[in-house]
Amino acid sequence: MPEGLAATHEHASHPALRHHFENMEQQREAGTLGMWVFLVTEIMFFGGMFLAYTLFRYEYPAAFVSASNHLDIKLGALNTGVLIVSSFTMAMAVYSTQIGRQKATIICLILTMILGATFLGVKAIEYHDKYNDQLIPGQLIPWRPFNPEVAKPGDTDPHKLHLIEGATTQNVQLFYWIYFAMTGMHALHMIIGLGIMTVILIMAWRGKFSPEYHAPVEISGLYWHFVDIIWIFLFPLLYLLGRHLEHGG
Amino acid sequence: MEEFVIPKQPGSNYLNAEYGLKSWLLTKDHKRIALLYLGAITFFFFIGSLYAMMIRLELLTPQGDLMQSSTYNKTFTQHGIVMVFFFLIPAIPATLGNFLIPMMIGAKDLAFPRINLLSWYIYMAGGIITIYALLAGGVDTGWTFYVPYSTTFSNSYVIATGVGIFINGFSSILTGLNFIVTIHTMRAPGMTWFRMPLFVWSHYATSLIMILGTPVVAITILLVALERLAHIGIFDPAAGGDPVLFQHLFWFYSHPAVYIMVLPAMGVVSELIANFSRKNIFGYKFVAFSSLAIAVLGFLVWGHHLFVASQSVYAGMIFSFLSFTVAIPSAVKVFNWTATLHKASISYDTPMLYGLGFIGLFTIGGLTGMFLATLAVDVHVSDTYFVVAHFHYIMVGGTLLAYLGGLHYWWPKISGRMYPEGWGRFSALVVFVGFNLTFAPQFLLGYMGMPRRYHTYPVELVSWQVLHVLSTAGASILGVGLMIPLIYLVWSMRYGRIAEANPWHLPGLEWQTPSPPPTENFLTTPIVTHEAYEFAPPEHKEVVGKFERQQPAES
Amino acid sequence: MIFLALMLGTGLTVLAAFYDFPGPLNAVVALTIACLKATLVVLYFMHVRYSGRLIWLVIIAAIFWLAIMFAITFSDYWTRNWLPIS
Amino acid sequence: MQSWLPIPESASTLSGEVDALYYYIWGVTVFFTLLISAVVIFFVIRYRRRNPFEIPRPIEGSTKLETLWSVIPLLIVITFFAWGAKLYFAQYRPAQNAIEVYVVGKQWMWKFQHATGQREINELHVPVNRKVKLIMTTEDVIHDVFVPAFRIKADVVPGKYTTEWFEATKPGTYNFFCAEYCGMNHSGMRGYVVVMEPTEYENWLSGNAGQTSPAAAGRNLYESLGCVSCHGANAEGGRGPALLGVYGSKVVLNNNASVTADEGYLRESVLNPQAKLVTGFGPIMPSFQGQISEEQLLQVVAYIKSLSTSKPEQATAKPAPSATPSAGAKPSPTAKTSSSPK
Repeated sequence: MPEGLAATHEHASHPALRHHFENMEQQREAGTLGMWVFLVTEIMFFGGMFLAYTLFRYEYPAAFVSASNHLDIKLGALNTGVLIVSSFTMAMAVYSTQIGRQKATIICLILTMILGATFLGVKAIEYHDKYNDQLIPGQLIPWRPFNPEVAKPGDTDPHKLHLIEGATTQNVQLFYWIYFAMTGMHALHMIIGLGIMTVILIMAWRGKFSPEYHAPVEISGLYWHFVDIIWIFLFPLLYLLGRHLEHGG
Repeated sequence: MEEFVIPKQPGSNYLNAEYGLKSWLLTKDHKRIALLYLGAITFFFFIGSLYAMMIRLELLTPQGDLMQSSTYNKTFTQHGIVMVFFFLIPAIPATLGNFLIPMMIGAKDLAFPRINLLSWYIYMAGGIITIYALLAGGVDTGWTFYVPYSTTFSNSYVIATGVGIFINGFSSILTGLNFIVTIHTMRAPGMTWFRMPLFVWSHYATSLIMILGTPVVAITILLVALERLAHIGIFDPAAGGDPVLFQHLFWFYSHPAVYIMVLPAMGVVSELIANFSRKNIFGYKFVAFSSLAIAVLGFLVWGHHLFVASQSVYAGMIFSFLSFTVAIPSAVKVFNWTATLHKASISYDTPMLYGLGFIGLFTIGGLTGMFLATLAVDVHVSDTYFVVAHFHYIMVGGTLLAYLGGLHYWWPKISGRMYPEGWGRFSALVVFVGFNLTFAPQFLLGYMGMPRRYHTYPVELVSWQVLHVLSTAGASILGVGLMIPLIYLVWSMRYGRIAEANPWHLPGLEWQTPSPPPTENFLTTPIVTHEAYEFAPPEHKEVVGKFERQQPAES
Repeated sequence: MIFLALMLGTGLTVLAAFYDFPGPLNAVVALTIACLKATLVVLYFMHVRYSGRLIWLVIIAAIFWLAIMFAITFSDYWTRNWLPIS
Repeated sequence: MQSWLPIPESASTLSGEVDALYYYIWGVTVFFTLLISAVVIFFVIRYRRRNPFEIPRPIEGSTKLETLWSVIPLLIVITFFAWGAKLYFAQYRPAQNAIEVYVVGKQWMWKFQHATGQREINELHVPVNRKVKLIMTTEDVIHDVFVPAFRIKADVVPGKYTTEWFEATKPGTYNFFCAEYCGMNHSGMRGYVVVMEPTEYENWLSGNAGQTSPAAAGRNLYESLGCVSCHGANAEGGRGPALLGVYGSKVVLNNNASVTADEGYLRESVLNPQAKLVTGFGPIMPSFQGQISEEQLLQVVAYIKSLSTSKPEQATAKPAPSATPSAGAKPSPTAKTSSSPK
């Protein structure tokens, strides 16, 4: 498919065309492929953590269920919704650029960023809850080490850790370690995403994009959707699995 | 060959297009970035070699008389880290690959020149942090960072080193990404997949490993650093973690990483063998696909590093079998190179000497790998000098020789000057002899039971010491052999004979442009009409073989 | 506007996912829904449905390698206790 | 018996076969290396460039040839694989009716304890022609017990038990090494396996007797740690499950799964009792993590194992109350001088 592509000379060279590409089509294709290849490395990056998660879930099912049940499912679900909507607005931003509606693009981008920030805000609340419940693993916060209060049978205080049979706080700590590693890494990606969005927004504001040249919006869209997909997997794995054993077992 | 009228030397080339430090540090030209890498890599190679000499000197005697145990441990660790992460992995891809891939496929540059420059800066940042760790006190975990030693027990700069390697990993990812996209989208008109030189094929396979494996080791090293910081225990059995998980994650990358080192070398050797015998490679498609096969199968075999690590014996069996399968594509390459020489016209130029040396040493390196894949023998030889000898045959005998061969081969194109041929041949010989003397004794040492990473060994084992003395003697010769090219290559940059555009009279695209090439590589975008390694005869009358001309394909 | 319907659909699956747990299958159910959602995002939001073969290849490669990593690592852990103890 | 070949002494029942396999692969290696070198050298001389302008005739690949040289190596390596795998199982399948020795590695020394109570540091005395099984763990990092003369090696991993076994065929003193890098004094973490004639070994045993056997020490711990209160004074059970005869049996868990009660399971049940509860028992046992050292844990495990009747060698445990005060047993000087130079 790329053969001969370079040979077909573009009508007039676009100002955004870099010198080493033959035409806009080649440049766009290189950019898109580049982002996809980058996303592959991201998949493998998270893959290592997913592997650790799966392994320890396999070895310590009870502790993982107990720890998972302590997470706030409402906030988790809310965040899932927020991210999916943001993915949608992002898709709309790409669509608007393609048909050349600058104003719609800008609105969609701003919406996406607001939603992204909302997600991070909710995440911060969740982290703070964990901080209060002394669930931040190990000595990560030196003055507040991992030391959750374990609930006695019958106690329904949601701030205490409800261990089901076979669970130990030590293995619960392992869950939280993975939880913070994965969601933290995900949040970091969100922050980077917001940075990219800011740049794209400025470019859109200055009218850099047109139906002929919209690759940057499209490519950052790919990144944003990818971050969404990671969360789509994190949510059930961290929050949902074993929820049916809550307070029972 | 007559399709290409080699252009006259233009006034400007990539070296003299701009001047000043800034023009180098901010360059987006893949050729200049390759030279930046070349400088940095040579520097790291020098550091790594220094450590190697210290190791060899210490092992001359069974006692630890040159340095203390802790110093020795840091020495071999730093030798490994510097050589693996800062020399072997980037050596060929980031220098020769960076320089040549766009030229070989007829592109003006890599797809993402700015990312290319960024990858060099990332490499340097990782390198500087690592050097800082080495200077601040060093690291003593072995380059493998096995837990729980690295997370809990080591008192050295593990975090700083880990961060250095983590950062360096991104440079590798970005290089791989750039190559893949370039090869997919930037080929010149008429440059079909099966017209690409095998060098490009092997770099494509290498890039696959880089983008698929590196992120896994990045997250693993990051987890080690975090463990060390917070002591939580994902790898620590005392807290419910699992040290063997670390080994799985680590080798998931680090075994394929071996192919990151050796696949580009195979690519270089394919070029050398074909071009210096003026023949097309025997079974081009087989060789091209064997690169991809190695890249895929290379990911299935990491568990052969864990045969004695309390891995399940059944998993060991699977890994053993898969390890043998990866030997097949490597064997195919060796046989095909050999067959290429049949009825060829072989010249004895320095690059070819390195290429031929590679075939021999890689054969030994590959075949001794069979011992390690064989479960019962591996139980005896794993973690001994047998392993050390084996992978040095692949890394030094393979990668380093190919790197030197490639550097000599493309030196006229890179620098615009010829290297001194006599010195080149002489040093190739010295390197070959020194190398074998260094590492062949280590095979014997390993089977006799000498464990690796040993600072001292039992005094009563006289034969061990004899072998160590031989090895150290060889290392000295090897060291001299490596200094010679360093000196004459630097010398030739200024005083060497001016190189023609195509000093070897070869059909590859990179030779159809002035030496050194202009900034955009070609004066006009080339249109490719012939297969790789097609040696056209018309301007020569004395043709030995009958030559059948290929129809030029559609462009 | 296919996207809007799609988004509502995904939203609904979330709701379904966290109230409805049919016994031991809940891991399978949760993961299937997650995979479905991911597939929808990939196919439509990321335009893969309309992309060339190359992009498909890239995605398949990623999934394939992830599968390698999981499958082979677990081939170790699952068979750890298969040997008789004495 | 010293051979001129650069191989270590061959002194176990398996070492001969490992060597045979090793020579077989060497044969193939040497053959192919010579073959390829010879062909390359021949071609390089025969087809050297005689004329700067000559162009050889291009070649096509030959699928037939290429298939041939893919399939032949494949067949050869399959023989390596099959033989290697068969032998590997022999190496790693735990031995039946073996003398058991408990091994604890720590930076940077090896501690051995015989089932009969003798303790040694960096030296291991064993009888010739008897199977010896090492049950190994470590207090800190990963170590590895490697005895070149027996061609055995196994990592010693924190948090679990690994085993290896050998049957020495020749009396003598053999080096053993730690083969997994473990920190500063890694290369000092080595010692000697002293293989003795049976009578000599008996002498050695009685000369170093008087130390509590691990099972007896485990019994003491069983009492002092309060295990008796739930598992019963004679391990007959009570609030906790009975331990009589539990070792080696299939234990049904309260989630209806079942596990074989091996050393690893016993270990886990002391350190993390909630993980695999025996069916019918509640999660009432506290964890002993941090309250018991690796050596003590091995002793408790040894005690529980001694409760299983299927362990005949426990009967030979000698509780001889001799007054020999040696902690790390010294080897006999004769054994040391007869060391095997390579």
